[in-house]
Amino acid sequence: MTTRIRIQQQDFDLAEEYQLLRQGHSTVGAVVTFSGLVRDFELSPEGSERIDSLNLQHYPGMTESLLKNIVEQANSRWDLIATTVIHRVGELLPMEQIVLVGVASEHRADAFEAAQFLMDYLKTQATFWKSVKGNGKHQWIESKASDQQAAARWDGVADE
Amino acid sequence: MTTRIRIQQQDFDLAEEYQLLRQGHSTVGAVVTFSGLVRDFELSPEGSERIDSLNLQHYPGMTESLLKNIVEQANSRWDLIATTVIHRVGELLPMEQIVLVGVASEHRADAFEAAQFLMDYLKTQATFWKSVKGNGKHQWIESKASDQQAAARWDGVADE
Amino acid sequence: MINLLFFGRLGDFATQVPPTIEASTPAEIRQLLTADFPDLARELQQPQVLVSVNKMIVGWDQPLFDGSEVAFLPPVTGG
Amino acid sequence: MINLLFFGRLGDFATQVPPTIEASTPAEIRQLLTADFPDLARELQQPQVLVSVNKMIVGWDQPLFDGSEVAFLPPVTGG
Repeated sequence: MTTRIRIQQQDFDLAEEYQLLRQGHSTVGAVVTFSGLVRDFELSPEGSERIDSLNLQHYPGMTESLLKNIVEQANSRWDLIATTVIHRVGELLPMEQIVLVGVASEHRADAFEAAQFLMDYLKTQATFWKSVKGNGKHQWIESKASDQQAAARWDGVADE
Repeated sequence: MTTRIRIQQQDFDLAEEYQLLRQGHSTVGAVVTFSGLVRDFELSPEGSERIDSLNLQHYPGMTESLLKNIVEQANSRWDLIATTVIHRVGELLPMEQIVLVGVASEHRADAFEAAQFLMDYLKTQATFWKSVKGNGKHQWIESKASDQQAAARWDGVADE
Repeated sequence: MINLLFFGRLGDFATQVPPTIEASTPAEIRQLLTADFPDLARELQQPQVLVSVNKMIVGWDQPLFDGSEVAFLPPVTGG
Repeated sequence: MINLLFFGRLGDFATQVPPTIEASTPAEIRQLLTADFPDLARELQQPQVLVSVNKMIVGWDQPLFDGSEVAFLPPVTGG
């Protein structure tokens, strides 16, 4: 499997990443991409509030090895031809891209499931921390129980 | 919800379609795209065989209304902001794009599930028929039991 | 006059079928085709084959009217 | 000398913490911080807070050696 993992401040180009995923593999029948964007509202404990910007901090060195591990897990569970994970860090504005997961496979079920798995594990296991600025306040985003539940659904499931 | 449905011979541009899905909606937090490509092998009853081209026939008029119906079903089951379905028809070569499904939503579960639902229903309910040419033969593709099973999983599931 | 359409593999069996016919139901069309096109008629007997009238899936006993468009649809294979 | 890192919201409580300390386990670091940084120490008691040594998640009793990098990690929120 071809693996491409990037942690970077700069934006990414979905079209370029898609070409890398599909090119050179004549057995690719399915490509699934997931893009996460900065919404201009972020839930805060006090309700939803308009934000000025999102900031992503990470633990350099540790994040890379965790992402590598997550992609290897996906590759062992599904038949994958190419996988891309790009996660941005630093200051991001509303509607900017945050994260890209792309999976190429022969059949669609593998690409869909692996992409969901990668996102669920990225949300719960990779060492990123989001904070938001808005209304003159700086606030850390709380982790979501729904993300823990989404990741838990992959545990104890026999390989397919 | 913004809906974009196209049946066309010409190729599509994932980057353009992605921009349409994400633009102008500041609440979009997730965009999932699925691209189906022509693999240079297609399973035939006699085993896998190299193909020269794939031909897609459809029932003009009926296909459009079936696709519209499938997208409406997805929209009633999940919280979607924008949905795109593009299906090509006519003669396609190996590694060409066949189909694109794109879904934009606030949260990732909606986009992932709706995109899978749309593909499963498109495979089993939309009036397209594939044939392949190769080794001097013309052969219709058989429908797959796995596609029927994939579509059946959405039946009788309570709305989420 | 009823307009006839045959899709997918059914089209290969129907190249000699005239484009219109007189009949009151899809089942009757299938019956009428048996004498001249036995291979096609056998294909149309397959339980997976669906029939549509004016682009709506219907039962084989759906009444037809002058100008109806009847299409015979083998299992779809798009996507 | 043990190098200390505090991520996410823990960083806000640790702005005055010196970057290095002498200690033999992460649990001991937490204990040593209690006197001067009671708010931070309370945060570190939260069961969801994980600790890593040299970028590997470990238990709070993991033995430390000169030059170890100890990081305190609140629940992650990437993606």
